[in-house]
Amino acid sequence: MVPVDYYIILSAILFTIGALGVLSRRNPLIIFMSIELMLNAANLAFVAFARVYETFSGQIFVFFVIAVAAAEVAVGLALIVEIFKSKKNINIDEMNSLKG
Amino acid sequence: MTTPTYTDFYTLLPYLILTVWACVLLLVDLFIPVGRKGITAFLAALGIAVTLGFSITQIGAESVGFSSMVALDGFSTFANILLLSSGLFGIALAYGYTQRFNMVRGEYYILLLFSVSGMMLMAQANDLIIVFLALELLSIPLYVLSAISRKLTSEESGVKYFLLGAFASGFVVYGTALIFGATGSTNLAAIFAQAAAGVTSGLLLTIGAALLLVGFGFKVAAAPFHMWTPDVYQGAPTSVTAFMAAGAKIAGFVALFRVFATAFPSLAPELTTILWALSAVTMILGNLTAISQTNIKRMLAYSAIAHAGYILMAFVPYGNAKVAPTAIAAGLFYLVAYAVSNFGSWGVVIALEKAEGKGLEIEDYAGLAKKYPALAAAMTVFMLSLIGFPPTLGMVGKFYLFRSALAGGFPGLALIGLVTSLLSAYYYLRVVVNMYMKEGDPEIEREPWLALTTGFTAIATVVVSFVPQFLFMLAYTAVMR
Amino acid sequence: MNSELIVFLVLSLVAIATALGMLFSKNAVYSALFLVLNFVTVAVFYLLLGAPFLAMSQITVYAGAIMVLFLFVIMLLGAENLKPSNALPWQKPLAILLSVILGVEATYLLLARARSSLSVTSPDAALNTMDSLRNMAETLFSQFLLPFEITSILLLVAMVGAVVLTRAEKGAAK
Amino acid sequence: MEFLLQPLTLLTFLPLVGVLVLLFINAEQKSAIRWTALGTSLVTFVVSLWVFSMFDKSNPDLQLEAKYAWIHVAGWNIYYYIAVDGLSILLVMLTTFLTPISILSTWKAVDERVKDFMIFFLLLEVGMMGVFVAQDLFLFYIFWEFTLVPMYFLIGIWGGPRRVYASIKFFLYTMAGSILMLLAIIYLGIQAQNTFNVPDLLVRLPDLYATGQIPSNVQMLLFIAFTAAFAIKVPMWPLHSWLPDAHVEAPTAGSVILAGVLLKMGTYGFLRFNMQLFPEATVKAAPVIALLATIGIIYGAAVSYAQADVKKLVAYSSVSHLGFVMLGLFALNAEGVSGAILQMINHGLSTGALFLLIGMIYEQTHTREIKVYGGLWKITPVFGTLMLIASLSSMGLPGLNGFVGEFTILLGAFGSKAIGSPWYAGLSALGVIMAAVYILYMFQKVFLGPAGEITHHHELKDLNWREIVTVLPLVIFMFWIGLYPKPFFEILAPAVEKLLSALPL
Amino acid sequence: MHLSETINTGFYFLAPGLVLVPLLGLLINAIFGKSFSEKMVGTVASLASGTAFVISVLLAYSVSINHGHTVSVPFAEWIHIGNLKLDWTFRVDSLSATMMLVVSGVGTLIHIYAIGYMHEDVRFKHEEGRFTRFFIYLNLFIAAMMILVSGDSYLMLFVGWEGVGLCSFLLIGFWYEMDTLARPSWANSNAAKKAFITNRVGDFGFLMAGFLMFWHLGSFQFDEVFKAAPAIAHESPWIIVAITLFMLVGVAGKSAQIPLYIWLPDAMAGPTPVSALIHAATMVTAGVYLVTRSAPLYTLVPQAQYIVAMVGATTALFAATIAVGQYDIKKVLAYSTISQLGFMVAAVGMGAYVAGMFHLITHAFFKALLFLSAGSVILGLERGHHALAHHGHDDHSKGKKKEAKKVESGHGGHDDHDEVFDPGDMRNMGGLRKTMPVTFWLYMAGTLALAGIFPFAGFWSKDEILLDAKLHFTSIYWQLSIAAFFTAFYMGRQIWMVFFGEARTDAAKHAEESPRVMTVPLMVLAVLSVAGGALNLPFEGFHNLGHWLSYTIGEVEGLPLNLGVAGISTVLALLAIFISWLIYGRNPLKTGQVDPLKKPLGFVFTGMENKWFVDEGYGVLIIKPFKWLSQFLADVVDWKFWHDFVHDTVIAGTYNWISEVALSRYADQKGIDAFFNSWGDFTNWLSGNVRKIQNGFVRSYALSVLLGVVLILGYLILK
Repeated sequence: MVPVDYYIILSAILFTIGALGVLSRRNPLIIFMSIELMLNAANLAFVAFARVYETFSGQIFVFFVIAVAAAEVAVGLALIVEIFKSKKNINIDEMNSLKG
Repeated sequence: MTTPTYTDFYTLLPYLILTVWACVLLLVDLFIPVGRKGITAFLAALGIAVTLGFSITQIGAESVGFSSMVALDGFSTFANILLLSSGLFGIALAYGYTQRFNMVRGEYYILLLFSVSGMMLMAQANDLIIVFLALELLSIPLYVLSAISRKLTSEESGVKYFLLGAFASGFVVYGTALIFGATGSTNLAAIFAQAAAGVTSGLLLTIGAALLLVGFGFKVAAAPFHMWTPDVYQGAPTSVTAFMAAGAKIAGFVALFRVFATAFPSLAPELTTILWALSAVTMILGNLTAISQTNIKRMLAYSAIAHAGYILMAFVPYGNAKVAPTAIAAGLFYLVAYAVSNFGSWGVVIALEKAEGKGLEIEDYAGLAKKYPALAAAMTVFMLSLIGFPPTLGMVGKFYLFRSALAGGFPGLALIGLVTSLLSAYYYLRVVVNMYMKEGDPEIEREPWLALTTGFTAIATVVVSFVPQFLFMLAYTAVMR
Repeated sequence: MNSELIVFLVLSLVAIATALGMLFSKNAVYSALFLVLNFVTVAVFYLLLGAPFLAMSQITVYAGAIMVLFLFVIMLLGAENLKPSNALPWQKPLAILLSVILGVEATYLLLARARSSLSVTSPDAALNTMDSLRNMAETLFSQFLLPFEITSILLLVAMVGAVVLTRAEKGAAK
Repeated sequence: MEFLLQPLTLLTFLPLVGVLVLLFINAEQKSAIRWTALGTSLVTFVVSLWVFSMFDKSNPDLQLEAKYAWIHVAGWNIYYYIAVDGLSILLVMLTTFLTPISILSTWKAVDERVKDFMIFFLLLEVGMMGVFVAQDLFLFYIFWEFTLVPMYFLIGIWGGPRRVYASIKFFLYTMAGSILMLLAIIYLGIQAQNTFNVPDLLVRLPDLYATGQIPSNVQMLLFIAFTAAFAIKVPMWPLHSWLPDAHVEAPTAGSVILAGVLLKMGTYGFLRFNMQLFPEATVKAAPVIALLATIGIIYGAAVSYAQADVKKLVAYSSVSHLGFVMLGLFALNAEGVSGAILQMINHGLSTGALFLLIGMIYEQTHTREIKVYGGLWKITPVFGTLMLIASLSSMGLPGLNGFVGEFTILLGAFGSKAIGSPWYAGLSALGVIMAAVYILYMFQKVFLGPAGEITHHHELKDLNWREIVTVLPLVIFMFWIGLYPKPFFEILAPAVEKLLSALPL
Repeated sequence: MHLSETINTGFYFLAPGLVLVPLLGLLINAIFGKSFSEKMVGTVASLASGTAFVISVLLAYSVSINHGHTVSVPFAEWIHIGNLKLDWTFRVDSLSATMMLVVSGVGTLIHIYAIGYMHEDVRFKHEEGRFTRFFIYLNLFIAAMMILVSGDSYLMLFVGWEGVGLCSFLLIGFWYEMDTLARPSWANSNAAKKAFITNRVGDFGFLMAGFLMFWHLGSFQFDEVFKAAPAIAHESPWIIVAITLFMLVGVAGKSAQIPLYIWLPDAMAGPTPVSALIHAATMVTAGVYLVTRSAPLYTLVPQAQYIVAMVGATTALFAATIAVGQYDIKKVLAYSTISQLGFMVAAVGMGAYVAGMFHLITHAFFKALLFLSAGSVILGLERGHHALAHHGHDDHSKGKKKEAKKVESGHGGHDDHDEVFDPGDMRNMGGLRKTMPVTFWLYMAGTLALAGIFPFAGFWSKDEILLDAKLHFTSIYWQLSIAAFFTAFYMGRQIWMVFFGEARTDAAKHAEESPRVMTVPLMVLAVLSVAGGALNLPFEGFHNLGHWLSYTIGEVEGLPLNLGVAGISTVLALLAIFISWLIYGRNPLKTGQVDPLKKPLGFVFTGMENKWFVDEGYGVLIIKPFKWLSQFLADVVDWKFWHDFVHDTVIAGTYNWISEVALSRYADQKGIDAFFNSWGDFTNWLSGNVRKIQNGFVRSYALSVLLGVVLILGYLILK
């Protein structure tokens, strides 16, 4: 018997860690990974709730999230690779020619 | 296993047509030689036009389909028409621009079609799953399009847009999870029913809704989720920016309207204050920061942020059943006004833009009126419309917006809106000052589609302001279900 | 305290630890590997929660495909380590502060205010059968047909996008 | 077609025909452009005479109405509703009268971008007339704001060295005022079941006030909101800071229209909207407004005297003169209000003439500094004589128009129950002395005395026929109103009486 | 209407002609003047004025045959609003008819005189239009003055009142580009402006009186006001007091009483006929007329009457002292005029309306005569000077003047730092009795009348005032008597200095007599000055004027001749003349000699000479502070505070306070950005910081998003 709240708390902690990663890391790849972590945290919550309600729809939602994450990864990595080709560097802090 | 019925297809017909068309075009494009990508543009436009035609036939139709995951109603049809028109304008602006800046690619138009289809899906979404997927479907092409010119700034804007967009969609997913947790469903109607029944944990639902709001706020560029906007708008190719500024904003707002008005009216007491604050902060921040801009793309980006605030204002009283329909109708109306002026002004920007990002400083507009009086006049009309000055559509739109804010009992918000409009006059007028009151020798590109777009939007901005009732009627009936 | 709870707590600690590991690793490769561990842990949670199909998907798609892609790109770009910079000295403290606040808020809201009385029982054997998988598939292809199709389009778009971004266009200025 | 042939509609939008024609004339054909613009404005004037001939003086109500449902959807009852009554017909006439005169004055003065100039000018005329005829608040607001646009360009493109500053300041100041008014308009509309047209509001508002649906403090707030817009436009002290800039930088024709008509939009707004829609608040606020008006009168006169620039002097004198108008309006008695309305016309005539004349000499010398002139009368007697008449009219010499207005205003204010004290009128009458001080100072330093620097070194020419024709109509009206104002008062009287009878005095 | 019928009923219908005919003359001259000869212009103007005189006569006749009934002649409606009913209505009664006769009569004579004078005026350089303009102004003046005297309401009176003020302004500033000595200067125009503004101060009082009248008595129309007044006076007398005292301010302005008399001496800058017509005979008496007209009001409030009388008496004495110390022939007359006006105001203040009016009439005769004769003297001197200069040099006028200065450089006087020959300075005269005999005799007639020597007109009228004063207010009587003494003294001084002794300059030596066109009108005036007393002799049955005016102002008891008063005044006058002979006549002034009074009187004479420094006082007390104030308001309050600080700094500054201004990067931007140039580093620092938030870093942007989330959740917690 694990209260569902525990799962939610866990997912919230993971989500927060992911957010912190986005905020604090300079490597876009790690930022990206942090985002994946956030999505994972959300997925965990989803599955937990799905368990509570005993429906599939929560699980299926997670399935779609995973698929979308894959799509995002494809585009995201392509972008990062591209910008590396141009800049020879992927430090996100150096991508600030646009500002003000 | 059930097979989709006719109703299912009919409900989603515009989206389906456009998606199929885009997929087919993807193949066709392979056989179109590089030098003649104009054909792709034409075919893409044709696809949108065809879809638009279907969409128009659907005015007044109402149905739900695909396990009530999507809905067809006046609201979605209104949004579809608006989005498809935006797509047309987007193509018209892109046609010459891509040629001029040496970025002619068939995929440009195909991605644009997909993005439009995502936006339409967003408008029709009746389930949070669809909302999420549609959000991604409209976003991913935009990420790519932002980076498509492959200049450094363009790529930078793409990466920024992408990372922040993904970050924001994380909140959407988490919010959806919480909503699911609270109600056991992702279907908007079911959520509403659950929430109304009062059996769920209200707070969980509220937090979920708030996190959804973050996601939508990001898409429509509401403060404090707006910060990507200026950078992305500036860095992205101008034709993409124009499309993005209108399309993404419309899609974000229609989804916001639908989701919140359908699923969360019961949360209004909590959410109203948040919406109020978002709207106020967005208007203030957008307008204030715009003042100091010297680059017209950035300035218009901040203007876009500010306008998100204005439109949000219409949405603040969404929980008040008496006011909500007119308020949301006002929001829709203003979206139209904004979209029209937006395309027009970006059209002018495109006309003046030079390679290597030259011609984008506001000073570069000096002397425009003397040399190209029609273009300057059109730009003046757009600027006035964005300020909310008669005789333009923007003025009528703002009138409605402020009215709904007042009717909803938010005079403070209306006042903030008005005062920030005054602030905005200052930076919009700066463009006018440069065009009319300074000496300069600007050069413009003469492109037929560009001219057509600016001309059409300018005339529409003025003329429709005199006969706005049909538009308002459309918006109003769209909302009244 | 029952065994399930103990398992949960242990796994939770692992998940949080791996997440933190990802967060604090200087080397991007380590980060990626930590994340893979995290994903695997989460997959175990899925199993605990009666979602074996998702657990499998998680491991194959996420831990497998996606993270390998990540690692590949990291290696390709040589982006394991970035030169230290002190561009935004206030960013990190502020970020940590905000995250802590967020965590506290979330915990408070979820534990103290939005507490649901529901709890999750041990894995139901019935759920982990082929029947349940079939049921799920049926649901997926009937009720969730549309999202499924949309996802396919989405993947197509992503593919096209990736190609557009990386392929040098003939005649296009670079 | 029936819609277009309605007299007031026709009148209001007639200049647009000229605009359309101008759009198709090559910008290089300056004289064709000038004649087209002048012709349009003259035709408009003739049409306004026709409209005037149909106006029934004895009728206190709105006349020549055109009322069409405009935006009538879902709780919106906005009408295209235009009409005139005794309060506005004279201002409409003033507009159509001053426009051709202003256009004539630009014949030589504006030589660059003539086409744009004329287009903006005719658009401005449409806006101004719309303001005076609109009877629906929404429509009014549109016209009201719209007038800003062409004027903004007139100042900003054809103005003096600091024109951009002045034009933006003009725009922002006036827009700032309008904002609060817009808020109040919308609020009114919501409270009165989505009605925006003034006659309907006048029917519904008393109930709303009586039942407390609009409590009296809210009424006061609404009054203040409208006041914000109008007071800036007037401009009432201390909101006048945009005026000297706008006037000094504006081209002559712009100054004429600005002083002649645009400022009147503010006072007219008080008359038409504040006083009718918010009667209790009007009565309550009368002493405060009278105080501000009095300060404005004295202050404007004192500041005028210290100016080194002729145009600026006249600009500040407007602050003083419009103070009189405000004082008269808020005397809330027949004498004061009628006098104030007449004074609006008078100020348009006399200040308009002053700006015209200053513009004419400026064309020759390109300076407006008072001290470089002197002894001009000797060289340009006709100019001097016309200037003298305009000056005397401006300082309120009996027999000329200014006196009739100022006298009735002061008389009304002196015995006003609403203001409640004769001191305001007494102090304001000091403004009459001060008017003599600054006007005579200006006249003396420019026209009398020994020849100044400019007068000495320039080959100055007296006014030519075109210029005389430009000013002469104004002069004729100055005498007419001064000697025989009866026809003008007759037009006002019924409407003013009706207006006042509705006030809770 | 047949003529015979008209003769029986009256010529009232002609009343508007009083105004219209001069206006017609004006228009004719204004429109056709260019093609007219000088004579023609003068004739037209004189005819217009003359016609007005004829109409006046006919109207007077009409009044007399109708037993003095007051008749209102409506002409047109003017201002009708609510209770306010103002019409252009003429009032014909004995009082207004008297004034009409004086104004148009004297006016016509002066018109004729001016034809000659203006032609001869040395400043007149045959400028096209100038001559015409003069007569246009004169006609305008007649018209305005007619409105003043014939109006049926206070407001119509006020119209004329301001109208004559305007004419006064125009005519004082007739030679606007020079000073009285024809040097390029602001002096004349300053004098004109001063006159107008001072009069406006008076008009302010008039307006206030009018407002009070309307709101408390309900009308501006004379009869209605008078009808309502007694009741009000009973209830709240302060209202009537206030009305009458405010009216006194107007009177002081127009009739040059303390404290507003200061403009009149300066008004001598106008051509001499103007001085005679406006600033002696007609316009300045408007105040006296006003008080007389308002007799029913003044009678109700003795306090106010007393104040009026005191003002008049004080002015009479005060101005007389100044006249003693003047050298300019016209200035002496100007102060004399102020003094005599003081007599009149004192008289009407005491309720002696007939005496006041009587003195008004006689004064019009002899003061016009004196001024015109003075003009003749000045012209004579000019001619002499001119002939001399012409004789010596064949240069054009400017050169002539320079040379003339050298010739005249020897003449006395303290104010000759600019060496221009002043033909009005009595120190430049002397012995003109021989060269200008006609003028001399005419001048003598005027002088004796003014000095109040039996049986000249002035004697009768002045004695009547003195007698009234003796009966009612002793203090005023003594003041007036002393003033009369001074009057005789300064007139004597003038006669001795101007006409007797030896010529002190070459110009005086060569002075020539004036032409006929000038002297004939003077003769008429001289006759009137001599015999004018017959109008109202203090004998039973000879109170003609009193009887005549009683139709209008009510029955006034005609006072019999009081030998005591008459004797004392005559003796005083003769004594004064004798003293003046002792000082000035016995030992005529030599060229360059200082005034013999200066030594014995010391600083007192300096005071007289300098008009008791009143102008300077006003300058320090009123003009300077006003100038300073307006400069302060304009520069500091309006521009620096409202315009620059409030608008540019506070409003526009705040506007950009938060957002960055791009000053650092676009410091050289002109125009619009110059808008913002004025604020300090602080605003730059602040605004720069806000813009810095948009720093281009993805992480920071994400931070902003998270901040939003945190805030929203925080709100939900706190809610």
